[in-house]
Amino acid sequence: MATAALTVQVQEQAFDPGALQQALASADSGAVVTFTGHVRGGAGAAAVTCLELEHYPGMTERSLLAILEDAAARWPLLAAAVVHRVGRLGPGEPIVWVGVSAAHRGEAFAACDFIMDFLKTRAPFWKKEHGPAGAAWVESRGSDEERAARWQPSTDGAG
Amino acid sequence: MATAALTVQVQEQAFDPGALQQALASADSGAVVTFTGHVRGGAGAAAVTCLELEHYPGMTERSLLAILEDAAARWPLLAAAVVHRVGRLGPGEPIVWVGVSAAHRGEAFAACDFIMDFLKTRAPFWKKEHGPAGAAWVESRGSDEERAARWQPSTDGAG
Amino acid sequence: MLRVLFFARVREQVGCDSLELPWSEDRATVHGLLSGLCQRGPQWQAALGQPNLVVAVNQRVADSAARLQAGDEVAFFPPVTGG
Amino acid sequence: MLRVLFFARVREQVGCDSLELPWSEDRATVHGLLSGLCQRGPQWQAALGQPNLVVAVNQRVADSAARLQAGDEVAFFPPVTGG
Repeated sequence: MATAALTVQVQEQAFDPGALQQALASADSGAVVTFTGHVRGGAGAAAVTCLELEHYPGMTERSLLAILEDAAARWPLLAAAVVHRVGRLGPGEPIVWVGVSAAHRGEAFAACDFIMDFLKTRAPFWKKEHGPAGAAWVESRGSDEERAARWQPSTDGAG
Repeated sequence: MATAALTVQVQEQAFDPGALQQALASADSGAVVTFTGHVRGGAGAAAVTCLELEHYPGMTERSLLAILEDAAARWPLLAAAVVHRVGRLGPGEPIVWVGVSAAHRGEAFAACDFIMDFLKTRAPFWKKEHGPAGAAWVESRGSDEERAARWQPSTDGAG
Repeated sequence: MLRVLFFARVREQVGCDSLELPWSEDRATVHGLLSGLCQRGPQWQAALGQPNLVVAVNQRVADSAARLQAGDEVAFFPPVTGG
Repeated sequence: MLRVLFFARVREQVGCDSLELPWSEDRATVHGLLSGLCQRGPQWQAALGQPNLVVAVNQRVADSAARLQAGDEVAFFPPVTGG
Protein backbone atom coordinates (compact mmCIF):
# COMPACT_ATOMS: atom_id res chain seq x y z
CA MET A 1 0.00 0.00 0.00
CA ALA A 2 1.26 3.48 -0.81
CA THR A 3 2.22 5.63 2.16
CA ALA A 4 -0.26 8.33 3.07
CA ALA A 5 0.95 11.94 2.85
CA LEU A 6 0.81 13.26 6.43
CA THR A 7 1.38 16.91 7.31
CA VAL A 8 1.23 18.88 10.54
CA GLN A 9 1.38 22.65 10.94
CA VAL A 10 1.26 24.68 14.17
CA GLN A 11 1.13 28.37 13.41
CA GLU A 12 0.08 31.81 14.65
CA GLN A 13 -1.24 33.00 11.27
CA ALA A 14 -4.84 32.52 10.16
CA PHE A 15 -5.50 29.82 7.56
CA ASP A 16 -7.92 29.30 4.68
CA PRO A 17 -9.86 25.99 4.82
CA GLY A 18 -10.54 26.12 1.07
CA ALA A 19 -6.85 26.42 0.15
CA LEU A 20 -5.92 23.66 2.61
CA GLN A 21 -8.52 21.34 1.11
CA GLN A 22 -7.28 22.05 -2.39
CA ALA A 23 -3.72 21.18 -1.36
CA LEU A 24 -4.91 17.89 0.18
CA ALA A 25 -6.81 16.30 -2.70
CA SER A 26 -4.87 14.08 -5.09
CA ALA A 27 -5.84 12.40 -8.36
CA ASP A 28 -7.11 9.28 -6.58
CA SER A 29 -9.12 10.95 -3.79
CA GLY A 30 -12.67 9.78 -4.11
CA ALA A 31 -13.61 11.24 -0.73
CA VAL A 32 -12.37 14.22 1.25
CA VAL A 33 -13.67 14.92 4.77
CA THR A 34 -12.65 18.06 6.62
CA PHE A 35 -13.24 19.39 10.12
CA THR A 36 -12.86 23.06 10.99
CA GLY A 37 -13.11 24.19 14.61
CA HIS A 38 -13.98 27.82 15.31
CA VAL A 39 -13.67 30.00 18.42
CA ARG A 40 -17.15 30.15 19.90
CA GLY A 41 -18.25 33.65 20.83
CA GLY A 42 -20.39 32.85 23.85
CA ALA A 43 -22.79 35.52 25.14
CA GLY A 44 -23.32 37.81 28.14
CA ALA A 45 -21.02 37.06 31.08
CA ALA A 46 -19.65 34.04 29.15
CA ALA A 47 -18.79 36.14 26.08
CA VAL A 48 -15.31 35.51 24.76
CA THR A 49 -13.51 38.56 23.44
CA CYS A 50 -10.27 36.71 22.80
CA LEU A 51 -8.96 33.17 23.01
CA GLU A 52 -5.33 32.56 23.90
CA LEU A 53 -3.80 29.27 22.81
CA GLU A 54 -0.65 27.98 24.46
CA HIS A 55 1.22 24.88 23.30
CA TYR A 56 4.34 22.80 23.99
CA PRO A 57 6.58 23.42 20.96
CA GLY A 58 8.12 20.18 19.75
CA MET A 59 5.84 17.83 21.67
CA THR A 60 2.81 19.33 19.92
CA GLU A 61 4.05 18.57 16.41
CA ARG A 62 5.29 15.15 17.50
CA SER A 63 1.99 14.15 19.06
CA LEU A 64 -0.06 15.43 16.12
CA LEU A 65 2.08 13.43 13.71
CA ALA A 66 1.72 10.33 15.91
CA ILE A 67 -2.08 10.74 15.76
CA LEU A 68 -2.01 10.98 11.94
CA GLU A 69 0.26 7.92 11.78
CA ASP A 70 -2.18 5.98 13.98
CA ALA A 71 -5.04 6.97 11.68
CA ALA A 72 -3.08 5.96 8.56
CA ALA A 73 -2.30 2.57 10.16
CA ARG A 74 -5.99 1.93 10.84
CA TRP A 75 -7.49 3.06 7.53
CA PRO A 76 -6.20 3.17 3.93
CA LEU A 77 -5.72 6.93 3.61
CA LEU A 78 -4.25 8.88 0.73
CA ALA A 79 -3.50 11.99 2.80
CA ALA A 80 -4.20 13.52 6.18
CA ALA A 81 -3.30 16.97 7.46
CA VAL A 82 -3.71 19.03 10.63
CA VAL A 83 -3.30 22.77 10.99
CA HIS A 84 -3.65 24.22 14.49
CA ARG A 85 -3.30 27.84 15.48
CA VAL A 86 -1.63 29.17 18.61
CA GLY A 87 -1.48 32.67 20.07
CA ARG A 88 -4.45 35.05 20.27
CA LEU A 89 -7.63 34.43 18.26
CA GLY A 90 -10.88 36.37 18.01
CA PRO A 91 -14.44 34.94 18.20
CA GLY A 92 -15.48 33.07 15.05
CA GLU A 93 -11.91 32.54 13.83
CA PRO A 94 -10.88 29.03 12.79
CA ILE A 95 -8.60 27.36 15.36
CA VAL A 96 -8.04 23.95 13.87
CA TRP A 97 -8.45 22.23 10.52
CA VAL A 98 -8.22 18.50 9.87
CA GLY A 99 -8.49 17.11 6.35
CA VAL A 100 -8.50 13.47 5.27
CA SER A 101 -8.47 12.14 1.73
CA ALA A 102 -9.21 8.50 0.87
CA ALA A 103 -10.63 6.39 -1.92
CA HIS A 104 -13.95 5.87 -0.08
CA ARG A 105 -15.98 7.93 2.32
CA GLY A 106 -16.21 5.42 5.19
CA GLU A 107 -12.54 5.62 6.03
CA ALA A 108 -12.35 9.38 5.40
CA PHE A 109 -15.15 10.07 7.92
CA ALA A 110 -13.80 7.64 10.51
CA ALA A 111 -10.22 8.89 10.29
CA CYS A 112 -11.18 12.58 10.52
CA ASP A 113 -13.37 11.92 13.57
CA PHE A 114 -10.61 9.79 15.17
CA ILE A 115 -7.95 12.46 14.58
CA MET A 116 -10.09 15.14 16.23
CA ASP A 117 -10.83 12.91 19.25
CA PHE A 118 -7.14 12.31 19.89
CA LEU A 119 -6.11 15.87 19.08
CA LYS A 120 -8.57 17.03 21.77
CA THR A 121 -7.28 14.64 24.41
CA ARG A 122 -3.59 14.06 23.59
CA ALA A 123 -2.05 17.06 21.82
CA PRO A 124 -0.53 19.60 24.26
CA PHE A 125 -2.59 22.73 23.60
CA TRP A 126 -4.29 24.81 26.28
CA LYS A 127 -6.99 27.44 25.85
CA LYS A 128 -7.50 30.52 27.96
CA GLU A 129 -10.64 32.57 27.42
CA HIS A 130 -10.62 36.33 27.89
CA GLY A 131 -13.97 38.04 28.47
CA PRO A 132 -15.67 40.83 30.37
CA ALA A 133 -15.27 38.88 33.65
CA GLY A 134 -11.51 38.40 33.16
CA ALA A 135 -9.48 35.46 31.89
CA ALA A 136 -9.94 31.78 32.69
CA TRP A 137 -8.32 28.53 31.57
CA VAL A 138 -10.75 26.26 29.76
CA GLU A 139 -11.40 23.04 31.70
CA SER A 140 -10.93 19.73 29.93
CA ARG A 141 -14.20 17.89 29.31
CA GLY A 142 -14.92 14.31 30.32
CA SER A 143 -17.00 13.94 27.15
CA ASP A 144 -13.83 14.34 25.06
CA GLU A 145 -12.17 11.45 26.91
CA GLU A 146 -15.32 9.38 26.38
CA ARG A 147 -15.27 10.08 22.65
CA ALA A 148 -11.61 9.08 22.42
CA ALA A 149 -12.36 5.85 24.32
CA ARG A 150 -14.75 4.78 21.50
CA TRP A 151 -11.77 3.80 19.37
CA GLN A 152 -10.53 0.35 20.31
CA PRO A 153 -6.82 -0.25 19.88
CA SER A 154 -6.06 -1.23 16.31
CA THR A 155 -5.45 -4.98 16.07
CA ASP A 156 -4.74 -5.49 12.40
CA GLY A 157 -1.31 -3.90 12.45
CA ALA A 158 -1.72 -2.41 8.96
CA GLY A 159 0.50 0.49 7.99
CA MET B 1 -34.47 25.59 19.24
CA ALA B 2 -33.58 27.82 16.31
CA THR B 3 -34.29 26.38 12.88
CA ALA B 4 -31.25 25.16 10.98
CA ALA B 5 -30.51 26.86 7.65
CA LEU B 6 -30.88 24.11 5.03
CA THR B 7 -29.93 24.57 1.39
CA VAL B 8 -29.89 22.28 -1.63
CA GLN B 9 -28.38 22.97 -5.05
CA VAL B 10 -28.32 20.73 -8.11
CA GLN B 11 -26.25 22.25 -10.87
CA GLU B 12 -24.18 21.61 -13.97
CA GLN B 13 -21.48 24.15 -13.10
CA ALA B 14 -18.38 23.29 -11.08
CA PHE B 15 -18.28 24.50 -7.46
CA ASP B 16 -15.61 25.65 -5.02
CA PRO B 17 -15.60 23.77 -1.68
CA GLY B 18 -13.81 26.65 0.05
CA ALA B 19 -16.42 29.23 -0.96
CA LEU B 20 -19.26 26.87 0.00
CA GLN B 21 -17.72 26.32 3.44
CA GLN B 22 -17.30 30.05 3.98
CA ALA B 23 -20.98 30.62 3.13
CA LEU B 24 -22.02 27.91 5.62
CA ALA B 25 -20.30 29.05 8.81
CA SER B 26 -22.18 31.39 11.12
CA ALA B 27 -21.14 33.28 14.25
CA ASP B 28 -22.11 30.38 16.52
CA SER B 29 -20.54 27.51 14.54
CA GLY B 30 -18.05 25.80 16.78
CA ALA B 31 -17.66 22.89 14.38
CA VAL B 32 -17.92 22.56 10.61
CA VAL B 33 -17.62 19.16 8.91
CA THR B 34 -17.57 18.88 5.12
CA PHE B 35 -17.56 16.02 2.68
CA THR B 36 -16.42 16.39 -0.93
CA GLY B 37 -16.83 13.52 -3.37
CA HIS B 38 -14.62 13.46 -6.47
CA VAL B 39 -14.83 11.54 -9.75
CA ARG B 40 -12.34 8.69 -9.42
CA GLY B 41 -10.12 8.30 -12.44
CA GLY B 42 -9.64 4.53 -12.41
CA ALA B 43 -6.80 3.04 -14.46
CA GLY B 44 -6.23 0.85 -17.50
CA ALA B 45 -9.39 -0.75 -18.88
CA ALA B 46 -11.34 0.69 -15.93
CA ALA B 47 -10.12 4.25 -16.65
CA VAL B 48 -12.88 6.84 -16.62
CA THR B 49 -12.54 9.58 -19.20
CA CYS B 50 -15.89 11.15 -18.39
CA LEU B 51 -18.68 10.66 -15.89
CA GLU B 52 -22.24 11.45 -16.89
CA LEU B 53 -24.71 12.24 -14.13
CA GLU B 54 -28.44 11.98 -14.74
CA HIS B 55 -31.07 13.03 -12.20
CA TYR B 56 -34.82 13.37 -11.72
CA PRO B 57 -35.46 17.12 -11.64
CA GLY B 58 -37.86 18.02 -8.87
CA MET B 59 -37.66 14.73 -6.98
CA THR B 60 -33.91 15.18 -6.55
CA GLU B 61 -34.19 18.53 -4.79
CA ARG B 62 -37.15 17.32 -2.76
CA SER B 63 -35.39 14.18 -1.55
CA LEU B 64 -32.16 16.05 -0.72
CA LEU B 65 -34.11 18.58 1.34
CA ALA B 66 -35.95 15.75 3.13
CA ILE B 67 -32.58 14.20 4.05
CA LEU B 68 -31.34 17.54 5.46
CA GLU B 69 -34.59 17.94 7.42
CA ASP B 70 -34.17 14.44 8.87
CA ALA B 71 -30.63 15.32 9.93
CA ALA B 72 -31.74 18.60 11.52
CA ALA B 73 -34.48 16.74 13.43
CA ARG B 74 -31.93 14.28 14.85
CA TRP B 75 -29.14 16.65 15.79
CA PRO B 76 -29.03 20.33 16.86
CA LEU B 77 -27.56 21.80 13.66
CA LEU B 78 -26.96 25.43 12.78
CA ALA B 79 -26.78 24.84 9.03
CA ALA B 80 -26.54 22.04 6.49
CA ALA B 81 -26.07 22.26 2.74
CA VAL B 82 -25.75 19.93 -0.24
CA VAL B 83 -24.46 20.80 -3.69
CA HIS B 84 -24.59 18.05 -6.30
CA ARG B 85 -23.49 18.31 -9.91
CA VAL B 86 -25.22 16.78 -12.91
CA GLY B 87 -24.19 16.51 -16.56
CA ARG B 88 -20.69 15.58 -17.71
CA LEU B 89 -17.71 15.63 -15.33
CA GLY B 90 -14.03 14.82 -15.83
CA PRO B 91 -11.81 12.63 -13.60
CA GLY B 92 -10.86 14.32 -10.32
CA GLU B 93 -13.66 16.89 -10.47
CA PRO B 94 -15.83 17.34 -7.37
CA ILE B 95 -19.30 15.80 -7.80
CA VAL B 96 -20.89 16.44 -4.44
CA TRP B 97 -20.32 18.64 -1.41
CA VAL B 98 -22.04 18.33 1.95
CA GLY B 99 -21.38 20.83 4.74
CA VAL B 100 -22.74 20.79 8.29
CA SER B 101 -22.26 23.45 10.93
CA ALA B 102 -23.08 22.88 14.61
CA ALA B 103 -22.01 24.04 18.06
CA HIS B 104 -20.09 20.80 18.75
CA ARG B 105 -18.20 18.34 16.61
CA GLY B 106 -20.07 15.15 17.55
CA GLU B 107 -23.28 16.24 15.87
CA ALA B 108 -21.50 17.82 12.89
CA PHE B 109 -19.64 14.56 12.11
CA ALA B 110 -22.71 12.38 12.62
CA ALA B 111 -25.01 14.57 10.53
CA CYS B 112 -22.57 14.87 7.61
CA ASP B 113 -22.02 11.09 7.54
CA PHE B 114 -25.80 10.49 7.79
CA ILE B 115 -26.57 12.92 4.95
CA MET B 116 -24.06 11.20 2.64
CA ASP B 117 -25.42 7.74 3.46
CA PHE B 118 -28.97 8.76 2.52
CA LEU B 119 -27.90 10.84 -0.46
CA LYS B 120 -26.15 7.72 -1.82
CA THR B 121 -29.17 5.48 -1.33
CA ARG B 122 -32.23 7.75 -1.67
CA ALA B 123 -31.54 10.74 -3.93
CA PRO B 124 -32.37 10.04 -7.60
CA PHE B 125 -29.00 10.44 -9.32
CA TRP B 126 -27.47 7.91 -11.69
CA LYS B 127 -23.87 7.71 -12.87
CA LYS B 128 -22.68 6.47 -16.24
CA GLU B 129 -18.95 6.00 -16.76
CA HIS B 130 -17.36 6.57 -20.16
CA GLY B 131 -13.98 4.97 -20.80
CA PRO B 132 -11.85 3.26 -23.44
CA ALA B 133 -14.12 0.19 -23.31
CA GLY B 134 -17.30 2.21 -23.88
CA ALA B 135 -19.96 3.49 -21.51
CA ALA B 136 -21.53 1.66 -18.57
CA TRP B 137 -24.04 2.53 -15.87
CA VAL B 138 -22.54 2.34 -12.40
CA GLU B 139 -24.09 -0.44 -10.32
CA SER B 140 -25.49 0.43 -6.89
CA ARG B 141 -23.46 -1.05 -4.03
CA GLY B 142 -24.85 -3.15 -1.22
CA SER B 143 -22.30 -1.57 1.11
CA ASP B 144 -24.08 1.78 0.68
CA GLU B 145 -27.38 0.26 1.81
CA GLU B 146 -25.59 -1.30 4.78
CA ARG B 147 -24.13 2.06 5.78
CA ALA B 148 -27.55 3.70 5.57
CA ALA B 149 -29.02 0.92 7.72
CA ARG B 150 -26.68 1.91 10.58
CA TRP B 151 -28.96 4.84 11.39
CA GLN B 152 -31.88 3.74 13.53
CA PRO B 153 -35.10 5.66 13.01
CA SER B 154 -35.11 8.80 15.14
CA THR B 155 -37.31 8.30 18.20
CA ASP B 156 -37.07 11.65 19.97
CA GLY B 157 -39.22 13.51 17.45
CA ALA B 158 -37.18 16.71 17.71
CA GLY B 159 -37.33 19.17 14.88
CA MET C 1 -53.88 11.56 -17.64
CA LEU C 2 -50.91 9.84 -16.04
CA ARG C 3 -47.44 11.20 -16.67
CA VAL C 4 -44.90 8.37 -16.82
CA LEU C 5 -41.13 8.97 -16.60
CA PHE C 6 -38.14 6.69 -17.14
CA PHE C 7 -34.58 7.31 -15.99
CA ALA C 8 -31.06 6.01 -16.55
CA ARG C 9 -30.72 2.38 -17.64
CA VAL C 10 -34.50 1.91 -17.67
CA ARG C 11 -34.91 4.97 -19.93
CA GLU C 12 -32.29 3.61 -22.33
CA GLN C 13 -33.80 0.11 -22.37
CA VAL C 14 -37.34 1.24 -23.13
CA GLY C 15 -36.06 3.92 -25.51
CA CYS C 16 -38.36 6.54 -24.03
CA ASP C 17 -37.94 9.46 -21.57
CA SER C 18 -41.58 10.03 -20.76
CA LEU C 19 -45.09 9.40 -21.99
CA GLU C 20 -48.64 10.44 -21.16
CA LEU C 21 -51.39 7.87 -20.80
CA PRO C 22 -55.05 8.39 -20.02
CA TRP C 23 -56.00 7.15 -16.55
CA SER C 24 -58.16 3.99 -16.65
CA GLU C 25 -59.29 1.23 -14.28
CA ASP C 26 -56.47 -0.94 -15.70
CA ARG C 27 -54.06 1.74 -14.53
CA ALA C 28 -55.56 2.34 -11.10
CA THR C 29 -52.44 0.91 -9.42
CA VAL C 30 -48.72 0.92 -10.16
CA HIS C 31 -49.00 -2.83 -10.73
CA GLY C 32 -51.72 -2.33 -13.37
CA LEU C 33 -49.75 0.39 -15.14
CA LEU C 34 -46.63 -1.80 -15.16
CA SER C 35 -48.46 -4.82 -16.57
CA GLY C 36 -49.73 -2.76 -19.49
CA LEU C 37 -46.30 -1.24 -20.17
CA CYS C 38 -44.64 -4.69 -20.15
CA GLN C 39 -46.86 -5.74 -23.04
CA ARG C 40 -45.29 -3.11 -25.27
CA GLY C 41 -42.46 -5.45 -26.17
CA PRO C 42 -39.51 -7.49 -24.91
CA GLN C 43 -37.32 -4.45 -24.05
CA TRP C 44 -40.16 -3.06 -21.92
CA GLN C 45 -40.61 -6.43 -20.24
CA ALA C 46 -36.87 -6.67 -19.61
CA ALA C 47 -36.49 -3.14 -18.26
CA LEU C 48 -39.61 -3.05 -16.08
CA GLY C 49 -39.40 -6.66 -14.92
CA GLN C 50 -36.08 -6.13 -13.09
CA PRO C 51 -36.40 -7.08 -9.41
CA ASN C 52 -34.60 -3.94 -8.26
CA LEU C 53 -36.82 -1.53 -10.26
CA VAL C 54 -37.73 1.55 -8.20
CA VAL C 55 -41.10 3.28 -8.58
CA ALA C 56 -41.93 6.80 -7.47
CA VAL C 57 -45.43 8.25 -7.46
CA ASN C 58 -45.54 12.04 -7.34
CA GLN C 59 -41.81 12.06 -6.59
CA ARG C 60 -42.01 9.75 -3.59
CA VAL C 61 -40.88 6.13 -3.63
CA ALA C 62 -43.90 3.81 -3.71
CA ASP C 63 -44.63 0.09 -4.09
CA SER C 64 -46.53 -1.71 -6.81
CA ALA C 65 -49.76 -1.73 -4.78
CA ALA C 66 -49.85 2.10 -4.72
CA ARG C 67 -53.06 3.53 -6.21
CA LEU C 68 -52.92 6.00 -9.07
CA GLN C 69 -55.19 8.92 -9.84
CA ALA C 70 -55.53 11.08 -12.90
CA GLY C 71 -52.80 13.74 -12.79
CA ASP C 72 -50.25 11.54 -11.01
CA GLU C 73 -46.61 11.46 -12.05
CA VAL C 74 -45.15 7.94 -12.01
CA ALA C 75 -41.42 7.30 -12.48
CA PHE C 76 -39.51 4.06 -13.04
CA PHE C 77 -35.77 3.87 -12.47
CA PRO C 78 -32.89 1.64 -11.29
CA PRO C 79 -31.31 1.91 -7.81
CA VAL C 80 -29.69 5.31 -7.38
CA THR C 81 -25.92 5.79 -7.66
CA GLY C 82 -25.23 9.47 -6.91
CA GLY C 83 -22.79 11.05 -4.49
CA MET D 1 21.18 18.55 34.01
CA LEU D 2 17.40 18.11 33.84
CA ARG D 3 15.35 20.60 31.88
CA VAL D 4 11.98 21.17 33.56
CA LEU D 5 9.07 22.89 31.77
CA PHE D 6 5.68 24.14 33.00
CA PHE D 7 2.67 24.99 30.86
CA ALA D 8 -0.68 26.75 31.10
CA ARG D 9 -2.30 26.90 34.54
CA VAL D 10 0.62 25.05 36.14
CA ARG D 11 3.07 27.55 34.63
CA GLU D 12 1.02 30.45 36.00
CA GLN D 13 0.67 28.88 39.46
CA VAL D 14 4.37 28.18 39.95
CA GLY D 15 5.30 31.50 38.31
CA CYS D 16 7.96 29.85 36.14
CA ASP D 17 8.20 28.71 32.50
CA SER D 18 11.24 26.49 32.78
CA LEU D 19 14.22 25.74 34.94
CA GLU D 20 17.39 23.65 34.83
CA LEU D 21 18.38 21.42 37.71
CA PRO D 22 21.40 19.18 38.09
CA TRP D 23 20.54 15.47 37.95
CA SER D 24 20.89 13.75 41.34
CA GLU D 25 19.82 10.51 43.01
CA ASP D 26 16.91 12.45 44.56
CA ARG D 27 15.80 13.27 41.06
CA ALA D 28 16.26 9.83 39.54
CA THR D 29 12.47 9.47 39.05
CA VAL D 30 9.61 11.84 38.21
CA HIS D 31 8.29 11.23 41.72
CA GLY D 32 11.59 12.33 43.27
CA LEU D 33 11.78 15.43 41.10
CA LEU D 34 8.18 16.33 41.99
CA SER D 35 8.76 15.90 45.74
CA GLY D 36 11.66 18.31 45.64
CA LEU D 37 9.74 20.88 43.58
CA CYS D 38 6.75 20.73 45.96
CA GLN D 39 9.01 21.88 48.80
CA ARG D 40 9.63 25.18 47.03
CA GLY D 41 6.46 26.66 48.53
CA PRO D 42 2.68 26.42 48.80
CA GLN D 43 2.03 27.49 45.17
CA TRP D 44 4.35 24.73 43.96
CA GLN D 45 2.64 22.25 46.23
CA ALA D 46 -0.80 23.37 44.98
CA ALA D 47 0.12 23.31 41.29
CA LEU D 48 2.06 20.05 41.26
CA GLY D 49 -0.17 18.22 43.76
CA GLN D 50 -3.24 18.35 41.49
CA PRO D 51 -4.57 14.85 40.81
CA ASN D 52 -4.97 15.53 37.07
CA LEU D 53 -1.37 16.80 36.60
CA VAL D 54 0.17 15.43 33.40
CA VAL D 55 3.89 14.63 33.15
CA ALA D 56 5.85 14.22 29.93
CA VAL D 57 9.43 12.95 29.79
CA ASN D 58 11.25 13.79 26.56
CA GLN D 59 7.92 14.88 25.06
CA ARG D 60 6.08 11.63 25.80
CA VAL D 61 3.47 11.27 28.52
CA ALA D 62 4.92 9.35 31.48
CA ASP D 63 3.94 8.38 35.01
CA SER D 64 5.53 9.34 38.31
CA ALA D 65 7.57 6.12 38.46
CA ALA D 66 9.39 7.01 35.22
CA ARG D 67 13.17 7.15 35.63
CA LEU D 68 15.11 10.29 34.76
CA GLN D 69 18.60 10.63 33.32
CA ALA D 70 20.83 13.62 32.88
CA GLY D 71 19.75 15.49 29.74
CA ASP D 72 16.07 14.59 30.04
CA GLU D 73 13.33 17.14 29.42
CA VAL D 74 10.47 16.87 31.92
CA ALA D 75 7.25 18.84 31.51
CA PHE D 76 4.32 19.35 33.88
CA PHE D 77 0.96 20.57 32.63
CA PRO D 78 -2.82 20.32 33.12
CA PRO D 79 -5.10 18.18 30.90
CA VAL D 80 -5.02 19.45 27.33
CA THR D 81 -7.81 21.58 25.85
CA GLY D 82 -6.93 22.22 22.21
CA GLY D 83 -8.97 21.73 19.05
